[in-house]
Amino acid sequence: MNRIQQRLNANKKILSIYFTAGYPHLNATASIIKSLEANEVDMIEIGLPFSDPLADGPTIQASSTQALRNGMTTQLLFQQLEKIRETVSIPLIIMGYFNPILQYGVEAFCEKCAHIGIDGLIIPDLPVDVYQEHYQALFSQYNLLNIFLITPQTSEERIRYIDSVSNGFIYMVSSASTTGKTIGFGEEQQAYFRRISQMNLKNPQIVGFGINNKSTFDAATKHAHGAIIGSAFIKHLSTHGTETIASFIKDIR
Amino acid sequence: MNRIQQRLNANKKILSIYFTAGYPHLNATASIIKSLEANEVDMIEIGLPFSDPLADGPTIQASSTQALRNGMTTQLLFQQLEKIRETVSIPLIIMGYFNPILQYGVEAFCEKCAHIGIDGLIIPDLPVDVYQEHYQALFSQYNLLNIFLITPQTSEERIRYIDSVSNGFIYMVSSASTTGKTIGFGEEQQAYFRRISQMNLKNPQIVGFGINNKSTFDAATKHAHGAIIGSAFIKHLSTHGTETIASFIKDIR
Amino acid sequence: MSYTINNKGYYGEFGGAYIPEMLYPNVEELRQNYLKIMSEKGFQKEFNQLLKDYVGRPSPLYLAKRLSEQYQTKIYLKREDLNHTGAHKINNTIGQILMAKRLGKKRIIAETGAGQHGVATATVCALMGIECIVYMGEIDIARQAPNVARMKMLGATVIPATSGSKTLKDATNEAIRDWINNPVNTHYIIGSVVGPHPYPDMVARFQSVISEEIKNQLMVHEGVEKPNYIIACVGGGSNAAGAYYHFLNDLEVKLIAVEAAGHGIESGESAATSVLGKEGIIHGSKTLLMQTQDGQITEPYSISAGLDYPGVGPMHAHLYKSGRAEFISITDDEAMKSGMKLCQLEGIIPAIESAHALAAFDKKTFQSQDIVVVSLSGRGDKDLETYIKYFDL
Amino acid sequence: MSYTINNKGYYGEFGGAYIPEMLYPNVEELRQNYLKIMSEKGFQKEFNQLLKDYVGRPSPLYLAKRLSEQYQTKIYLKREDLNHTGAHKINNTIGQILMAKRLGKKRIIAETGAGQHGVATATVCALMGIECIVYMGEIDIARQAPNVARMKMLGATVIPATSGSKTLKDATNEAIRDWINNPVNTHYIIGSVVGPHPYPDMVARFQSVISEEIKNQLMVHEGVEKPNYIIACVGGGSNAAGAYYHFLNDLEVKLIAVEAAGHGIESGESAATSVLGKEGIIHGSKTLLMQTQDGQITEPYSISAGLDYPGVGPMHAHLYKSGRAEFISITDDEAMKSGMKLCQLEGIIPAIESAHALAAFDKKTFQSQDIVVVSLSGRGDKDLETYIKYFDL
Ligand SMILES: Cc1ncc(COP(=O)(O)O)c(C=O)c1O
Ligand SMILES: Cc1ncc(COP(=O)(O)O)c(C=O)c1O
Repeated sequence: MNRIQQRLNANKKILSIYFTAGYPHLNATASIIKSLEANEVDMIEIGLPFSDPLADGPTIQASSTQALRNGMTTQLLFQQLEKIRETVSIPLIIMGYFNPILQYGVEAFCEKCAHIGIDGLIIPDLPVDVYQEHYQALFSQYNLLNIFLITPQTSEERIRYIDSVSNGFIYMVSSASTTGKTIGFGEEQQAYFRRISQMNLKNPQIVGFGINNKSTFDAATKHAHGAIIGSAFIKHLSTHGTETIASFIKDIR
Repeated sequence: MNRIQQRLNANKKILSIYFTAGYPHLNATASIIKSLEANEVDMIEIGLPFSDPLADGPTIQASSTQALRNGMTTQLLFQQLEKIRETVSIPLIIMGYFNPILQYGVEAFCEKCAHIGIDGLIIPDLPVDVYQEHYQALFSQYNLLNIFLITPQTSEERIRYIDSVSNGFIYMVSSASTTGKTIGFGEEQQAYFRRISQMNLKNPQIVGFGINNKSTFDAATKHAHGAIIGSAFIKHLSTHGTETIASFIKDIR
Repeated sequence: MSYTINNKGYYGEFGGAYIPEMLYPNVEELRQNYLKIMSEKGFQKEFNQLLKDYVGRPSPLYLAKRLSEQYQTKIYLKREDLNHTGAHKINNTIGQILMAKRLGKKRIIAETGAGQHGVATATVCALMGIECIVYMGEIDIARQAPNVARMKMLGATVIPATSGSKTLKDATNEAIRDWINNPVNTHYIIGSVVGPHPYPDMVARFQSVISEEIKNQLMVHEGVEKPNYIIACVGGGSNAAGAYYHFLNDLEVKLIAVEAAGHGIESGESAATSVLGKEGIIHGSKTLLMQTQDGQITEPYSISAGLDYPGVGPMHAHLYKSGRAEFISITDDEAMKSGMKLCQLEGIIPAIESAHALAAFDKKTFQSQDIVVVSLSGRGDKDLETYIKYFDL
Repeated sequence: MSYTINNKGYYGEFGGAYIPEMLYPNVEELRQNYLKIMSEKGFQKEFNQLLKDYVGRPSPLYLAKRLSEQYQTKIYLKREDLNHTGAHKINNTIGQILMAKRLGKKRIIAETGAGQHGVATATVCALMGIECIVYMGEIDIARQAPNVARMKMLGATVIPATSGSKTLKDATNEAIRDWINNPVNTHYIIGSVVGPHPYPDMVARFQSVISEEIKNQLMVHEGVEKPNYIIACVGGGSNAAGAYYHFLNDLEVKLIAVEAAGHGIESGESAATSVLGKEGIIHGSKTLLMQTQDGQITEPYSISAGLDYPGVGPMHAHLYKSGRAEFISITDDEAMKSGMKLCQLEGIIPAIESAHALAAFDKKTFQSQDIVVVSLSGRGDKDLETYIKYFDL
């Protein structure tokens, strides 16, 4: 069983943290991962930076631009992660836009991920049908989960379709927005989370976008299995560097 | 008999001088006239300055603009000339564009000219046929000659028509140009003057445009009855003022 | 009463050819030939083909729905703004360049104020491979730099007019002086229905394609041939002449001419010739013009360079004097506001000249069933700087 | 082989909709409806009426005699430069605004580089009274000030894109982000045959009026329906797609696509995607794009802002890969020279984009009996500053 699935079975609200590889420093990747594991984060999304991250808001965009300026490349990220499994066992997901993966070669990319011990991928601009037709077999071959997103606008029919294609969790985007927007987790959001929760999907749902502190984390996970913090963490790194990761995480739970 | 006709009958090459009223000083009019008569000029054209003198080159344009700036008006010119016949007997012609005359009232203008003792008018933008139809009677009533222009491009037929309407002299423009251009008085010009001279017109011809010294005056008057100096005189006034008019005229004959 | 030219070259008491004798052969050659040449089959074919394939005619007659709603009447815009080079001016320059070719001329001169007519002239000269000299006031050269560059790109020589007030009036004087100095090989392409006969009539005829199209297009849109009103701005008056032409003698069609009031009729900075002008002679034509009591031509003012002319064509003087057309004056501010309104209601940035015509709707009320055609004489691209400054964009 | 889109939204291997799930409902709504809406009688009537009365279509097909002489072949210019707002872009925005209205959208967003598409979008939004937001790179805002003012006059809000290289690519990203944030009431009017399916096909269909007219007009001029060659510049590829459209499957008509080589293919400052690009994903579409080995999209360069895009539409990727179209690269210098040549031979100042297409005549020899149609995609008014600087006018 894949580490992600194992962790999801643990019956605990999942805290997943996203960071951009190469940010704030080119070689921070491994130390951030270790520090997150040490602080009992449940899952990590390692962002492979892209020049044109069109689903991301300003914070993650800026971190991507900086990471690329710092010299981050796909190859380098893989080198940095080469030995990561010697020291951490936390589920690791690579989140990246499709083009850099395509240029690396999708099969080569999957192979490398498997070799390193990556557990899953989030490729926001890889459409479900293209995945299903061309890459699903490949992903299973390398025991990589592919995580899909749903939003408040996703139709029930499509959610069921995505659920059928998914085999880890569903990334439930909290509202129609790019990353990093401050959004409420009020009644509207709860109704949405409840609605999804009541669909009895085979995959658990983890909420992403807009979670930035304990209260939003709690609100987001009331009806969902966990939540992902991205921009808020990047912001923390940009102001405090990597030293105070512990306190950032402790403030969440 | 009109003073102009008398002077033309004198069987001598006519030297006519043009100057712009109000230039170089607002009140120079009478003194310039007197000085020209004293220096044995045969005829004077007093330019009534106009804002848009489209047949004139830069020199006369500039003198007109300056004269207007100095405050010259039709009314003022008439005031300045009011008593001129008390001191001079030289033929006086007013040269002006049609619009200021029209605004003064053509009949009033003619009456005033007659009253002062002006002998003729040159109105370059008053067409011959309009003159003939509307103003010829008026001009004779006030014993004013109206002087028309011909150019090298004027057809023989039209020259004869103009000759028939004229009763003083014909202003023979030396070449197709605005005033003040330096042009040759070579074979081409002479052929033109000869051609006109051989037409045996009832009116004598006086050459204008491009005469600026003794040699051009002599060349221009070889086949014609006289010549008019305008821009060259204005230039003299602009550099030497009114003091040295005598030497300017002496240089010509 | 007739509103077209008589055989002596006059509209009522206005018109004629008050030119120095030096220009007589040129103007006379043109007078004797223009109607004959224009009526030649070959001329008409070439003219119409170029209007269609090169200029882009017919220009649409566009029912401006949102503007119509706003003013509770039916407003059609005659879209001369869509012509090649951006205004009605090209209709005339195409005609005149073909005329010049048939007269055997090898050199073209023109005057320009804002540069629209200069560009239209440089354009047809490039098209025909004929030398082109454009006179432009020194001050206008400075303030209309893009059009100067356009003319240069089109291969024309732009000569600054440094006399007088160094604007359009003086550029016209300079062009006339050039013509005097080059009487044989040169044709002078005048840019409006001004100048000595036969220019006003010739230019009006070349521009008359505007009203010819309006007739046909109204038939398609409305099933009638004539509008209730035609509104056009008047600088020299060529777009108005073109838009009125085929309706001149049909008194059912009411004509509205819009002049530039600049900072206001009383301000001393204005170009509202019909109100402020008197009869006189300008650029070879007897017409209405702004002048001192002494007959010196005064400097006009308008925010719109194309309306910044101290006279109007003799046709318009006659239309005014006879009461055939109603004359309205529009200030800078009123015009700018109307220009902006057209942008925001119809997505069309008008030339500031044309914006004056549009401002008539704020001065005059029309019936809801009235069909009102506005001559949208040009586009506002050339005026962007002015709009930007005025509205602080 | 087919050169039109297949039912999965691909041209050969190119196309598709590589979009985040957040965009899926929007894009899917459009995909399901666009063909149905476009085929409605009411839609077609409104579309065609606006193209005619508002845009000024048909745009002329003009036989450029002096240019033809120069190059010893028969050159026709398809005069998209005469369209309202000055380029072919408006054909598409008119279509899309009608589409948006039928989809019940209340808010329009668009990206723009040089500002032509932004102006065309702001224009149709003003026409329809719909809110309009245009994203434009901060750098482009600074260097294309007149078009920014134009958009503002038309009532649009221009939002600077401050991410990445702050140019077109980033403006597009920002527009997509806006759409993600406003998934229900907003329609995104893309400006070229790029983006996720169905955009490339929809835009191509709206632009296909160009080739439809070429067919009819050639019949009138030449008695044949098809030219030997069609030449068009390619930024995203919409004017080319429109000019090729009805000839795509007729192999007798040879297609030439002209890309911007900037300072030269080898210079590192270029936008010649077919030569320098590789297959990849940009703005939701699988196509050719300029990128690093690592798959990061690189900044293109061209003197022409409209060609300054690191990708091409998927149709063009397919036309290139399949050999259906010949691709030519033209440097800044070559384009500027050709632009100037058109000015001086034909009196037409072309957009610098279109000047690239014209430069093909210096790269390739045609037979004297060949009929070569060039898509003159826009006029050069927007480029005057660049021309002035380049030629030191
Ligand atoms: C767009 C436009 N409209 C109107 C005019 C005024 O000229 P006219 O009165 O001859 O139509 C001009 C002159 O430049 C112009 O450019
Ligand atoms: C005049 C003109 N031509 C061509 C283009 C390039 O776009 P496309 O390749 O979509 O026709 C542009 C884009 O702004 C343009 O303004």
